[in-house]
Amino acid sequence: MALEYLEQEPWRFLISSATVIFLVLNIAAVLTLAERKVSAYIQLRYGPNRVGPRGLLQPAADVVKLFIKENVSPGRADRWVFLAAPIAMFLPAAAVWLVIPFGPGMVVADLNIGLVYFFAITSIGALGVIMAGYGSRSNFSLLGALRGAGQMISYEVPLILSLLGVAMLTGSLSMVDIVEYQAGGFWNWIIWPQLPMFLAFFVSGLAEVKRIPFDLPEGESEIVGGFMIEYSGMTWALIQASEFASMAVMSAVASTLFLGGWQPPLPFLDLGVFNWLWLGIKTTLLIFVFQWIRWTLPRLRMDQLMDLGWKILVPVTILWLFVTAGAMLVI
Amino acid sequence: MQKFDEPNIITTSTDKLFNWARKNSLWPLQFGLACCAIEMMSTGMAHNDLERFGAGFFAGSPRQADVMIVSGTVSTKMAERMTRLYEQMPEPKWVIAMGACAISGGPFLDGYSVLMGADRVIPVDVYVPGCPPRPEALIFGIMTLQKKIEREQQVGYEKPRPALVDEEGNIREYLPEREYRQISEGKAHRPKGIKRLPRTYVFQRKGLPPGSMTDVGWIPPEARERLKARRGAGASGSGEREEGKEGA
Amino acid sequence: MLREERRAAEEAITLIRPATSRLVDPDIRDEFGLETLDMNMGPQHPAMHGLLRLILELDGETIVRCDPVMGYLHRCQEKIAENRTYPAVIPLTDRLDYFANMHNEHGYCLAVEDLLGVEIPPRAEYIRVLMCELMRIASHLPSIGFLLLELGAFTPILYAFRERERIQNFFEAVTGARMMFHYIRIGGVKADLPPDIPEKIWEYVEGLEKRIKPDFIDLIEGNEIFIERTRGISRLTQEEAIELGLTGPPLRCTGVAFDVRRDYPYSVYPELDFEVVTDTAGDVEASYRVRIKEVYESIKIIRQCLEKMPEGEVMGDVGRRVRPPEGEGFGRVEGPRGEFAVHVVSDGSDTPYRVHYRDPSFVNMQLLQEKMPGHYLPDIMPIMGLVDPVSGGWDK
Amino acid sequence: MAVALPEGSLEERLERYLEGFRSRHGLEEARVEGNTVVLGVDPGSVPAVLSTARQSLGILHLSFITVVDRQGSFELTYELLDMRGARVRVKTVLQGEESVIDTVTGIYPTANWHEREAYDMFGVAFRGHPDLRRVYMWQDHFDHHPLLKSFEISTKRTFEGLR
Repeated sequence: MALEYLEQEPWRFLISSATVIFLVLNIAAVLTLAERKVSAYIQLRYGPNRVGPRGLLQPAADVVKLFIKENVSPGRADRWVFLAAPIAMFLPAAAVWLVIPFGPGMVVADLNIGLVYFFAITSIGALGVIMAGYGSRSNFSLLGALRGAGQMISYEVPLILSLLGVAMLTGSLSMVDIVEYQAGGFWNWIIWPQLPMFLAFFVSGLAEVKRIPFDLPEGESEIVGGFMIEYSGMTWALIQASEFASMAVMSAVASTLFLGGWQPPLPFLDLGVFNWLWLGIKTTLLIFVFQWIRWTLPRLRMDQLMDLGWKILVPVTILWLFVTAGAMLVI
Repeated sequence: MQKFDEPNIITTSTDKLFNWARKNSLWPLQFGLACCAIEMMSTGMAHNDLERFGAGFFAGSPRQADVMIVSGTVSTKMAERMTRLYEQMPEPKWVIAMGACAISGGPFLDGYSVLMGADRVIPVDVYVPGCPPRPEALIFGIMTLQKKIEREQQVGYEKPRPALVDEEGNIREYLPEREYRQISEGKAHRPKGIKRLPRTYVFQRKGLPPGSMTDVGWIPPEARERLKARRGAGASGSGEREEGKEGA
Repeated sequence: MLREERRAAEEAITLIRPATSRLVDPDIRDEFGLETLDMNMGPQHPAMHGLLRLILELDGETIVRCDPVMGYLHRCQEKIAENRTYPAVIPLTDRLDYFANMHNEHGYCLAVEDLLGVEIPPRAEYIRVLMCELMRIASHLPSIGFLLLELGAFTPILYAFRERERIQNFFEAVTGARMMFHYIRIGGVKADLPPDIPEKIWEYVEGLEKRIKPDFIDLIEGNEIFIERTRGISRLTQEEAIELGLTGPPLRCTGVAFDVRRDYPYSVYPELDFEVVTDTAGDVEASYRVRIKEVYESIKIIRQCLEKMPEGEVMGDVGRRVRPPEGEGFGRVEGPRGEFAVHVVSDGSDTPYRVHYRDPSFVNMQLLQEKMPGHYLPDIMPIMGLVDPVSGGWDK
Repeated sequence: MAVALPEGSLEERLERYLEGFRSRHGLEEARVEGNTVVLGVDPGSVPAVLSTARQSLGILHLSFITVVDRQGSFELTYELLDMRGARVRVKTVLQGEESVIDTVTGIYPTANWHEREAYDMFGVAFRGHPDLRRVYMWQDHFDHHPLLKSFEISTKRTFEGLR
C-alpha cells in the first residue's frame, strides 16, 4: 500500500516535517490576527472586522501585501548578514516543533535528548538577533542587538535550570517520555510538584521570545523596533512570523513539559487520535496569557531585567532543584 | 520572462489580489506633526478604531509603513526630514495630507518657516481638509485612498501621478532630488545680498564644543575642500564662520 | 545691521559648559580606546511628544549628554500675530499648545483685556473657568496615558482617550469644534452654554470621579513595573526645579506650591475652593501623582462653577473692532503644563505691535538637558512624561 | 532642601522690593503698579539688578524675557515673579547698532533658552551666554532674525477696507 510506503523513513520524516513547517507558518499568521483581536477586546475596541467575515482574512491581506512590498536593504548594510538574519531567526522557531509530541506516536522525531535539543535550538535565535542588529548598521538596531544578546543569553540560564527539575522527576530527556510520565489525569501533571519552576520557565520564556515586559530588543517606544528597524516587506514579515512562532513554541513546550502535553486532564476525556486537541487547547491558553500580559504591563529596563534574571530566577530555580532532589531521596 | 504590454487575464487577476491586499493592509507611519496628530491618534483610539480597516498598526519605522499621514504644519526645517522619511518608505507608498496646514499651509501660510503644503516636496494622494479634520474625515480619507488603490493596474494604464507643485504653481513630476530648499521659502520677503548654501549637508562633529553638534550646514574642512575643488571658487560665507568657531 | 561685526562678537563669546563625560573615567576611556556612541533621536520618533530631536551621547546605555534640538514645528506664531488684528490672533493661540487650547485663548484674552481695561460679565468668567478645567482633565489624563504608552503599556492611553473623547463632545456642543475652539473672545465668550449641557457635565464628572480609581489608579499604581520604572527617575530638588524655571506639575512634584491660579489669581479663581496639589519626591512617579490629584481638584472646581454660575450676559461691551490704546498688557494663566503667560505690546493700531508667549513646555524642557545625563536610555521616556511637552507649545 | 519663598503681605513685599532696588541701585524710574514693581534700568546694570532681586530680595522665578523691536533700539522686558503674588518688571532699552547685552544665565539659569530665543528671533547677542545657538531656525540656511520689523512677511491683515 502507498500509505505503508509513506510510513517508511525518510518519507515519513519529510512529510511530517513539511506538515509542521506549514503549521508553524499558519500559526504565525493566525496569531497576528489573534493578537490584534485580543488587544482590541482588552482596549474596548473591535479590532479588524472589515476584511472578510469578522476580519478573518486580515492576516491574508497582510501577508500578501508584505510579500509584494519592496524589500529595502540599506546601502550601508552588510547585505548577506542582513538578509540571512530573518532566516536564522525563523528556523529555530520552526525546528523545535520537530520534537514536540502531538499525540500518541505523533512526533516527527522522538529524540532521546529532546530537552537538550530544545535548549540548543532556542539559543540559536539569539544569533539571528545579533546578525540583524549588526547587519543593519544603524545605531538603533545595534543597541537592540546588544540588548537582545544580553537578554537572551542571560535568560537561557534560568530557562535551562527550570527544566532540570522535570528531567530529574521523569528521569528522561525525551519529550515523549515526559508526556507519558504525566498520564492519568491532571493531578499527575508536573506543574504541581514543580510550580515555582513552571513560573520561572514561563517568565524566562517570555524573555526568550522577547515579549512585553521583556521586549527590550524591540523597545517600540525607545529604539523603534530595535534590531528590526531597517527591515521591510517579506524579511520583516519573517521576523514577525518567527516571533509569533517562537511564542507558540514556548507555549507548546510549557504545556508539554508541565501541563501534560496531549494527555487529557481527566482519563475519560481520552480522544484517541484526536488527543492533539488537548495540546492545542493548552497551548492556546498559554498564548492568551502571553498576549494578556503584553497588553497590560509596561516594559522593564535593562538593569532591572538582569536583576530579575540573575538575582531572583536563578536562585529560586536552584533552590527548588535542591528541594526536588531532597524530596526524591526521601520518598 | 514574458513582458506584458496590455492587460490580460494574468495581470488583471493578480491586480485584483494585490490591490485587495494593499488596500486592506494600509499601515500608516507613526508620524505626528502637529495638532492634527492628536486627531490622528483619536482616530486610532477606541472610539473611532482605525484598526477595523486593517490600518491600525502605526509603524514606528518608515521601512514598515505604507501610507504617510502628514498630520500638521510642515516647517521648512521639517520638510527635509519629511522628504527623507518619504524616501525611506518602501514602494508602493501613499501620502495623505491631513488638515489645512498640510494641504496649503493653512493659517500659517504667511509664516517665514512654513512650507505651503506638503505637496511641494512629496507627492500627495489624498487631501483631507479641516483644521483639524475630524476622525471621521480621516477615516473617509483612508477609504478614499482604498478606492484609489483598487483602480491601480500593473500594465496598460498610466498611473495618475500625484501632483507636485513648484513655486510658480506649475505641476510637475516628483523628483527625488531634495528640492525643498528652493521651493519651500514661502512668500517671505528676504533682504538681498545673502548667500545660501546650494545644498544641505549634515555631518556630525566629534569631540568639539557641544554647541556645534547641531549645526545642520556644517561641513568638515576636508569635505569642503573637495566640494570647493568640484564647484570651483565659491565657498559660502557661513563656512568661514564655522572654521572660526571650531578653532575657539 | 552690522552682521559681520555681530558675528565677531558672537565668536568672542566663549563656550562655557560642564565637561560632557561625567560617567566615563577618562583614563579608562583612553586606555581601552572606548568611544561614546552618538545617537540621534527624532524628530520622527514615537516617544518625542511631537517633533523633538535629541542628540544623545551614549556610553553603553547610559546617557552622557543630551542636546534637544527644536524648531521642527516653528510656525511663526509671534510674527503672524503681528500681522493680524487682535481678535484674529485668538484662533492662532489655539494652535500653540494643542492640549491646552482653552488656556491659551484665556491667557491671550486676559492680556488684551488688560490693555483695554474692559469688564467681563461674571457668567462669562465662570464659563471660561469651567471650560479651562475640563480642558485640564482632557490634557492630564492623556499625558498620563502617554507616559504609560512610552513605558510600553498600550492600554491606559485608550482609557484616557475615551475620557478625552467624551470631554471633546462637550466642547463640540458648547463651542462647535473638537479641538480648535475660538470660544473665549476678548470681553467674554462666544456663546452661552446650551441649556442641557451643565447637567450633562455634572453627570459626567460624577461618573469620571468614580472611574478614575479603577481605570487609572488601580491599573497604574498597582503595577510593580511602573513603580520600578518611575520611582527615583529624574529626582529634582526644589532648588533645581526653581533654578530651571519649571512650573506646573514638574515644579509642584518637588513640593513648591506655586500655582498661578492661587498666587496670581485671575478670573473667578479667588472665589473657588481648591487645593494646590504638591508632592515631595520630585520624581516621575510624583509628577504622575500630582497630575492624577489635579484631576480630582479640577472636578471639584467644575462642580463649584456649575453651582455658582450666575445668569446674565456672556459678552462684555467690546466691539468687533478692537483697537487698544498704546501700552502693554499681560495675561498669565495656569495651563496643564505650567505657567502660560502672554505679553502684548500695542502701538495703538489694529494689530498688536508685539506678542510674546511664554509657554511652559518650552521652559520646562530645559530639564532634559540637565537631568538626562546619568540616566539610562529607556529613562528618556519617563522623563519626557514628567515634562510632558507639546511641540506646538515649545516651537510656537 | 526646602526653598524659602518670600513672607509677608503683598503690600509689604512690594514696598520692600521697591526700597531694596532703590537703595542699591538708585533707580529713578521705579514705581509700583498694582502688584508689579516696574523698574527702568540701563542695559549695563541689568545683571546687577537681577542679582539683587534673586540674592537679596529672594525673587526666585524668571518668567520670561520679551524683546520688542522699536526700529533702531530694542526694548527688553524681564518679568520676575516672587511666586506669592508680586511681580517685578525690569525694562531696559538697547540703543545703537551693536545690540549686545550681558547674559543673566549666571543668576537665573532658566534664562538660558529665553536668551537663545531672543537671539534667534532678534539677533540680540548675550555676552557670556554658555550656549548661544539659534533655537528655532536653521543655523545656517536662514540668515535672518525674523521678528525684526525689517523682516516682512507677505500679508498684513487689518480692519482697513472692512466695514
